[in-house]
Amino acid sequence: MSGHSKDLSRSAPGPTPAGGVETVLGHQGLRLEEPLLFEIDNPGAAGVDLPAPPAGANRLGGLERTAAIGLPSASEPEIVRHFTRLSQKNYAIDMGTYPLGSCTMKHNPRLNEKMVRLPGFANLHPLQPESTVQGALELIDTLAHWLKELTGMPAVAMSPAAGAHGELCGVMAIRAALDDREGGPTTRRRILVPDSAHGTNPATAAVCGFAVDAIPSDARGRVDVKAFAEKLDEDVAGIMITNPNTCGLFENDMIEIARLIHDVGGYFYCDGANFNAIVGRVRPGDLGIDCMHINLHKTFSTPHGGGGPGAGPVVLSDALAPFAPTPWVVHGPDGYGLVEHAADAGDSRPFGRLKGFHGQMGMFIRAYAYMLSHGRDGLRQVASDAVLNANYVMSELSDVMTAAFDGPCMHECLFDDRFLKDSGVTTLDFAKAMIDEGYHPMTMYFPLVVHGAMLIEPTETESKRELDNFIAVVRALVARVQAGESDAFAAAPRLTPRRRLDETAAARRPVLRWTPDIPTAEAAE
Amino acid sequence: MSGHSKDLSRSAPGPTPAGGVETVLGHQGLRLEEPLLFEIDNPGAAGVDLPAPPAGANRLGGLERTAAIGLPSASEPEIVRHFTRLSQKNYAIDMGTYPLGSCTMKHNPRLNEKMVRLPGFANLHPLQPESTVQGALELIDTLAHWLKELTGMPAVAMSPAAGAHGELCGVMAIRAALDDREGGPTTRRRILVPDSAHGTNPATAAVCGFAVDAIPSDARGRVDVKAFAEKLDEDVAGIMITNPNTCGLFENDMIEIARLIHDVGGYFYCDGANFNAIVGRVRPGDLGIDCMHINLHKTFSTPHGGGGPGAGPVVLSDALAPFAPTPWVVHGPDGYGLVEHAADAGDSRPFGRLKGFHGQMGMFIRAYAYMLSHGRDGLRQVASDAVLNANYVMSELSDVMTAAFDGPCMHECLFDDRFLKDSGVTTLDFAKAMIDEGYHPMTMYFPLVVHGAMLIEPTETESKRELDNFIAVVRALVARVQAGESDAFAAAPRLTPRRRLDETAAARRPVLRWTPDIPTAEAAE
Amino acid sequence: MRYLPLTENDRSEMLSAIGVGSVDDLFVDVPAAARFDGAFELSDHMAEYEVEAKIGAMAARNVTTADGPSFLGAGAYRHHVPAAVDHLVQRGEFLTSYTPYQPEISQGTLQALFEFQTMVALITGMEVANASMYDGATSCAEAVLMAQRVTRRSKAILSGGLHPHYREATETQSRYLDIAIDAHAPDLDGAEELSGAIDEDTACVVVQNPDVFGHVRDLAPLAEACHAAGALLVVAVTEAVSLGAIHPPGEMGADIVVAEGQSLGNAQGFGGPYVGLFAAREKYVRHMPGRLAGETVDEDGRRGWVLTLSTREQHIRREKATSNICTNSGLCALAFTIHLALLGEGGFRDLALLNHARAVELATRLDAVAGVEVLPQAFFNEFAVRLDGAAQDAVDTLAARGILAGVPAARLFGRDVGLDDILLVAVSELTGASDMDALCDGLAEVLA
Amino acid sequence: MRYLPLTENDRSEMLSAIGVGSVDDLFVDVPAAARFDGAFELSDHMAEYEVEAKIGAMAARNVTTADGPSFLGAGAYRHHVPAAVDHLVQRGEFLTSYTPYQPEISQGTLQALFEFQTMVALITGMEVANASMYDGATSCAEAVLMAQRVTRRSKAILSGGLHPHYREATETQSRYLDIAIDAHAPDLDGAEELSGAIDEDTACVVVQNPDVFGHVRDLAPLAEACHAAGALLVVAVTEAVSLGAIHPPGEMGADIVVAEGQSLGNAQGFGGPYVGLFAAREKYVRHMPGRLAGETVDEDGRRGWVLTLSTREQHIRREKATSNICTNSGLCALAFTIHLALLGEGGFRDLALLNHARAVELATRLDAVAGVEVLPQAFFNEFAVRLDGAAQDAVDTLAARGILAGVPAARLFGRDVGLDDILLVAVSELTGASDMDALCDGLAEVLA
Ligand SMILES: Cc1ncc(COP(=O)(O)O)c(C=O)c1O
Ligand SMILES: Cc1ncc(COP(=O)(O)O)c(C=O)c1O
Repeated sequence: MSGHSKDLSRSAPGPTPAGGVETVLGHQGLRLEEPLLFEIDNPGAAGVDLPAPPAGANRLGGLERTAAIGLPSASEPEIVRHFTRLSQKNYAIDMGTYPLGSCTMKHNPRLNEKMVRLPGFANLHPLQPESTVQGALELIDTLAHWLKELTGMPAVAMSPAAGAHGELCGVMAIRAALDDREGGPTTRRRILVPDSAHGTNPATAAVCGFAVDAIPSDARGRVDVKAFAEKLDEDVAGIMITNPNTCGLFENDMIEIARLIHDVGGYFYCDGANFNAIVGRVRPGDLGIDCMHINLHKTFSTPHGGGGPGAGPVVLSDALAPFAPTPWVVHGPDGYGLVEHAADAGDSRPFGRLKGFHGQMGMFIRAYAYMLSHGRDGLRQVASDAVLNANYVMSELSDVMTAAFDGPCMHECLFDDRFLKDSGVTTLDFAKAMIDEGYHPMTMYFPLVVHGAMLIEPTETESKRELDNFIAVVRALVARVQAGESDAFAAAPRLTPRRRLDETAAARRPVLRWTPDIPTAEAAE
Repeated sequence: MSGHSKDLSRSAPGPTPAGGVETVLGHQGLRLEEPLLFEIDNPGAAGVDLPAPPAGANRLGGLERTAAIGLPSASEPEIVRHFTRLSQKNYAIDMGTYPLGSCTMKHNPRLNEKMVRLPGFANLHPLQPESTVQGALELIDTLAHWLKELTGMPAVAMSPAAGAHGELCGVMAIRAALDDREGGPTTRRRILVPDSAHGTNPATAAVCGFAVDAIPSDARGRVDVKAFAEKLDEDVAGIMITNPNTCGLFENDMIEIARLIHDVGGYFYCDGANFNAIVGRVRPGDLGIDCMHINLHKTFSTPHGGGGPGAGPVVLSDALAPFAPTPWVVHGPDGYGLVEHAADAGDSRPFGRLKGFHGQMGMFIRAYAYMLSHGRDGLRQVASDAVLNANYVMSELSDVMTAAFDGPCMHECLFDDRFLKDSGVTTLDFAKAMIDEGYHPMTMYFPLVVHGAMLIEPTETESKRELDNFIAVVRALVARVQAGESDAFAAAPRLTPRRRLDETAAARRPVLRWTPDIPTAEAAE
Repeated sequence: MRYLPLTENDRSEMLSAIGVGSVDDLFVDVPAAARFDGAFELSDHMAEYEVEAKIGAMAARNVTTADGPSFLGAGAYRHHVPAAVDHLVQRGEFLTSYTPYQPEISQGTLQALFEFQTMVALITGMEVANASMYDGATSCAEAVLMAQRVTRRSKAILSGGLHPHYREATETQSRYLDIAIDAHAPDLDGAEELSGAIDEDTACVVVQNPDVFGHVRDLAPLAEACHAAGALLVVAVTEAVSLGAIHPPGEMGADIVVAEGQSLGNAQGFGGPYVGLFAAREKYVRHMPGRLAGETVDEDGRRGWVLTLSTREQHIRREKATSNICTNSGLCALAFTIHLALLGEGGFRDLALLNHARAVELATRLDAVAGVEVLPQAFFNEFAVRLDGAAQDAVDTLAARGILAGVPAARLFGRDVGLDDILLVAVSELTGASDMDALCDGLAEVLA
Repeated sequence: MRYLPLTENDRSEMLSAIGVGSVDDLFVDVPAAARFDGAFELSDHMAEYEVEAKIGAMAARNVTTADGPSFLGAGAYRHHVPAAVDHLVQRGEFLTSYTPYQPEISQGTLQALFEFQTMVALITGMEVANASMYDGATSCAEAVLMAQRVTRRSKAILSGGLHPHYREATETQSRYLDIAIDAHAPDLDGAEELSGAIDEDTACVVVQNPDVFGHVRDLAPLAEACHAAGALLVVAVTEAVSLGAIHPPGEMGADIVVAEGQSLGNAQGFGGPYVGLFAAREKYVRHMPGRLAGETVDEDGRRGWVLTLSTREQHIRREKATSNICTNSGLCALAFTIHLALLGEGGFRDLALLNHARAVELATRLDAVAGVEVLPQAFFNEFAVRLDGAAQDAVDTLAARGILAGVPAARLFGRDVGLDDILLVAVSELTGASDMDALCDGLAEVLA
């Protein structure tokens, strides 16, 4: 016979996968192996039909691409199957509880996906005449209104593409305001950042040219106000505080901190990634902050999409508003318009432009649909339920795990690894064991301020039934820890498409792309 | 703790699933268990928001529904997760080769799904004034033109909802034509149906009030023309022949059969379920048939959807065309219109109406998109590739399996179970073993004319690579049969969400719905 | 070509593996006279965007029920279908799978069907339901055939309030099966009394509730009359949402309930595909047409689902099957299930009451329009009105103004049968006050 | 509320399990002064169909590029995206998963990213690529920062052919990092000579190809000049499809290639989300910003993928990270990958050549219109034209007639900088002959 299975000889994985039995191609019932696109390449096949490009002189200036590019070729059926199979190797919110602390993995309403695909939005070019995009501009303006209302802030910059980009926007606005006040480059060189902060905070301060000065957390998991106050001087440009913070706690001293930082002439950046815990119940503007980014992909539920895209609008105080970056939407007697150039910005002194065009419109539409669906009443309920769910999980687990701090938490609850002490089981092992049980693990080893952190954020879109299941699973795992089954933990996960992967090898000799010459891991065997 | 996992106590399956390890809730990594909707019911939750129905007098005539209905309640996140998890327990064309003979499990183009959802079609009510649905009527009319062209037949009835419904349409037309010719209820009582026919053929003949007279297949897997000719007399209303037939073979004697049946005044029904093998290469009208249904959900790729819906338009000869059921589309100087009543049918004498409204419009749109995409050139290629793929599989497997008949096949190849003889492995076992290997089995035990039949229809949308993989797996399984591993076959499948299910128990004491009182299988344990 | 994976290279490799020179050699069994090499009057293959442009242009030549006020019903309704429904039914694992004959790898479809069957039984108030039929009309036809099997009697009485498509489909399917159809005249007043027509030959009486003119009636007396005579009561429902507000047929004594399920989960889509609901008393289950999903256990003792009682079906029983149906409306049934799951107990009831409240409002307003008379006293979300003029003319005039005013009864019953002045008007949760304004004002003008 | 699973009953059960009386008790840490119980100027929650109506009305207030002839480009392009792309990216397993930090249950996303990285490297002609940035403009800004890290030099030369948004984003991000930006004046003729500006402080030269006015240039001489001076050549590409027809930047000597990937797989969507491509020579990989998927093996020795070289990233390296980026454009990158996979080698080339052929046709025809002068000699699918009048006026007039004529250069560069008569005109495979007629006729009239 001439039927040679390429997959058998080349691209299929080894024949004895985890948690299964030996099969010819490595498939395990509905759990299917899938090679790389480049390994199913079939030159001459195609997933599109196009009219033949008409013959005739080209005007490429002699720079036609002639050599083979190396792209793989396959028909639509093969491509659909390839990506369907890949998708089945993922965990997702649509499959189960995704208690990844700090990430707000809440349900992504399907209506929002439908709205963003309306041809009246999907087919809009960003540089159409303003008269032809009045609906789009109105949507941005209305969303901006909601953001300002909910945060109690007077202005908002809509263009940042994600939380970190929003941080960039906010810290740049701070710097621009300082420069403006000082009539030249500011002499202030430091930004204060708590040690519990998300990595983007210090990274952002750094890319804005500031030195990062870490402030410690106190025993309650909050900013140590005394330590903070001691650091304050005329060299301080501002402070970046996450509230609720990454320990899942409300920073009770926000108002005091705001007063103190303002007293020395610095500005107050609030990381609003955790806004979900307080939306509709607390207006950050009432705390005295100067700016805050809002991850629309967290609080307002635009899907995470395996890593992005997101959107990070930044609300601004009156002090910072004049420095907001271009572009922005204006509303006048002739309808909506865009300010795209500093020259058209009137009294404003925009610090620049952060990205191409006007912002993450697709996320704006989804977030706006989400807001309309919930309304002011529903959004307040979102915060209440998010906090209730987190406290319920904490209360149901506190007798067997070790909560990092006392008192109620906000939208997420933090445990440390004291309960694993001397068990031979690490936070990592514990998390990997969750995977076999059908769960995405909690966030591990973050925040850095507690040992072996496990940060659990259920979100408000988990039902009590799902929480009870989750709790039962965690408790059963703790019981296994107590029973001394550390080997089983070390071996987890066993039931997944792949077991623990060798990250050290990956980093030591990075293979970041497929190449025809370099043998793949299997072929090398 | 108060966190009781209902799923643990009530609805979760037993703790030691197939091919996995013991877990708390029965989940196995990404393979997730899911209870019934009724078991996740949470009264008070809802997946919709609606304005409160205004108070005020109702006009329900005192027939308001007052008692609880018993529907389960849950929010959108829970419903999305429920059905996502359920979906993950299915095999599908999108996942892999689905060589189910007689079912034409070809790729379903995604464009077609997009087209059917265009608001200009999705939001059309079937009883709008004709002036407001000109595009829809044009589409039906154009699709009808394609069907007539491709089959070489002068007329087509569009309304049948599936293949079997098309058979009903065709046999009713035959009966109406006979009645018409005989000036009263026909005296003919028999319909001839080969023993290899699909079950719907005899069933249809019966629901049209005919007696079914089986004609045997000959040693070549075709209608035994001699036996057929002997049955012919004035009592015969017609014959139903599948071509290519269910053995995957072209009925070489079609033209002769047509002549013979017409000679005795009967009509020729052709089951066109297998039209995929010959589309663009053979016009069934050239064979002398009187009618043929076309499964748009096979040849023209409208998705099978886990069992339906489909569409089964029937092409008709001049002899039968006058009896076609209402409604149909007409095209006149004022545009397109519909004939919905016999009174408006002019010279036609429609035998009646087969269903509500005008037919399976959603399938028409998909089928038309499919036709346009392929064009006359592509459709011919479809047939060629379907036949090539089937012959390739047959040729690559014939040395280890036992082909039922000699010579090339059409779009599917048929094996019997001689190669399993004395191995202790049955056709069923062999098929179930395919499942563990990541494949949907071939059609088993059909057609009835060969022993332990295995009917393999790869379709044209399988690549050579996929075929080679499939062949490699089948060959490896045959090798295991030869190695005497019958126990492993008897135990298959082991890696699926459920293993072999007890069908006898299901039929003996049918549980066809959930009820709060009747304990479920697990709870009973 | 984008859906065809084989390349020329593959083809020639495969041909030589098979040992033939060309694909034509594989078609040797086709007699020369049957080979077609001529030219079809059809276009050649097209790019995806070309197909989109062509079909998009056809779609654009339609006016839709979402483009303006719309009051069409008569068996197909415009309801809001939550976005999650379409998202889920488009999952490849549901969309591109076959009938769940291999239960080990079809538990998703099977469990969903089991949930569907349960829901259908619950809303109709019946004991069991099947896994769907083509649509409401074919369900109705099959119900009559089933009643014949159950009772071994040959007469079926069809109410004059039955949707004409249901009546015609039933007449058509019964034609050659020794079933005498006694179809009653259109029952405009909802006052029809069928008990008198029942005799010892009567297999069943088929009534619709709400009927095609909108009347909601208590069927208990009729059920009693049927049962007293040994006949079955078949109840047809063309608007599944009505079951959220009206006493269910099962509790009024129905033996078989057939319904159109389109309203839940499925688009109007110019008439199809829809989903026929079919529910019955449990004792008749072995006479039912169509597929049934049932609960069982697997080899490891774990709960699972299979298709069951297949000995009723054509693929096992052939000419002795209860029906010739094979492919049904699986995916539409799934959409129905998901939509009803999203609604839940409270949402389904609220939706129904909301529909009814809108209808009450419209009826009140239309009654005040000169030349318009609302006929039913009791109705759900649709009712017949008598116009001072031809309904078809009014509909055409208003259509030209962008108002889809309803379905002229003559469209269903035919012209000149005394119903030319009758218009069927339906509302839903999507009907707003301004839509009602448009209709009332429009009719007032047209009839003035 | 439909997205909130907890019922009142659940809430009170949970509160008592926690041991508090009300949810307010869980907010004890919020100072009284910070609790807001006032009224927001916002609406209450809405039914899904109400939201749809409201947002649908906003969508309907836009004129789209599909409604008539459209020639807009300048960094965002209207291409046909095959339906399979959107189908696949909407699968919940892709849509609703997080960054693949748990590789055991993220192999789908990781393998797709590895494929994406490979494709980006192939089409740009580079050695490695990352897993995406926000968009082309931010990629460009990050490239300059990376060049500074690699070369430890502080000057960046920006070509006058660089898209102004890219220039501005780069200027903005560099502002506080001791990077001196030497931005050259708009290079209308594509004749700019930057070699002379390179000195020993120069970290990089950034050029766009095709440039914002459409000029396609051979970058090899500039690359040589850069390398001779120890500087990097950064090439920006705003139209990814051009890489199917034009000699890739990598082969002309680029050290970093940044591009906007929107054209493949992603809707125009009024400007975002898009996907920034970022490719570089392998030796610089540890200086790259953003995530990287890499190949490795699992405990059983089977091939798999992980995020790797994370010590460059903020979550590990904090203030020493190569960038502050965290969330990127994952799903847009997936859409890009699927679209390019569907195209394949042949389709990608054909698509590019088809685009080019349409542009050649339009250029020829526009050149024949009085008052219109096509500027570039060599171009891909877009080119600047000089009009006998203000481009903005022409665009506004034609917009009123349903023609989206292109992007006035002044829209990007600002008014009164000498470009008011310049219009950027783009075509694609979707531009038909009748569209070109409309533009040529329209411009002829406007300029007459
Ligand atoms: C506390 C906090 N800040 C900032 C960010 C960064 O947001 P993004 O990923 O949208 O850039 C995150 C995201 O994980 C976060 O959790
Ligand atoms: C040969 C044959 N005839 C008829 C049918 C019936 O078609 P449908 O299922 O569409 O009713 C089938 C479907 O499986 C078939 O294979």
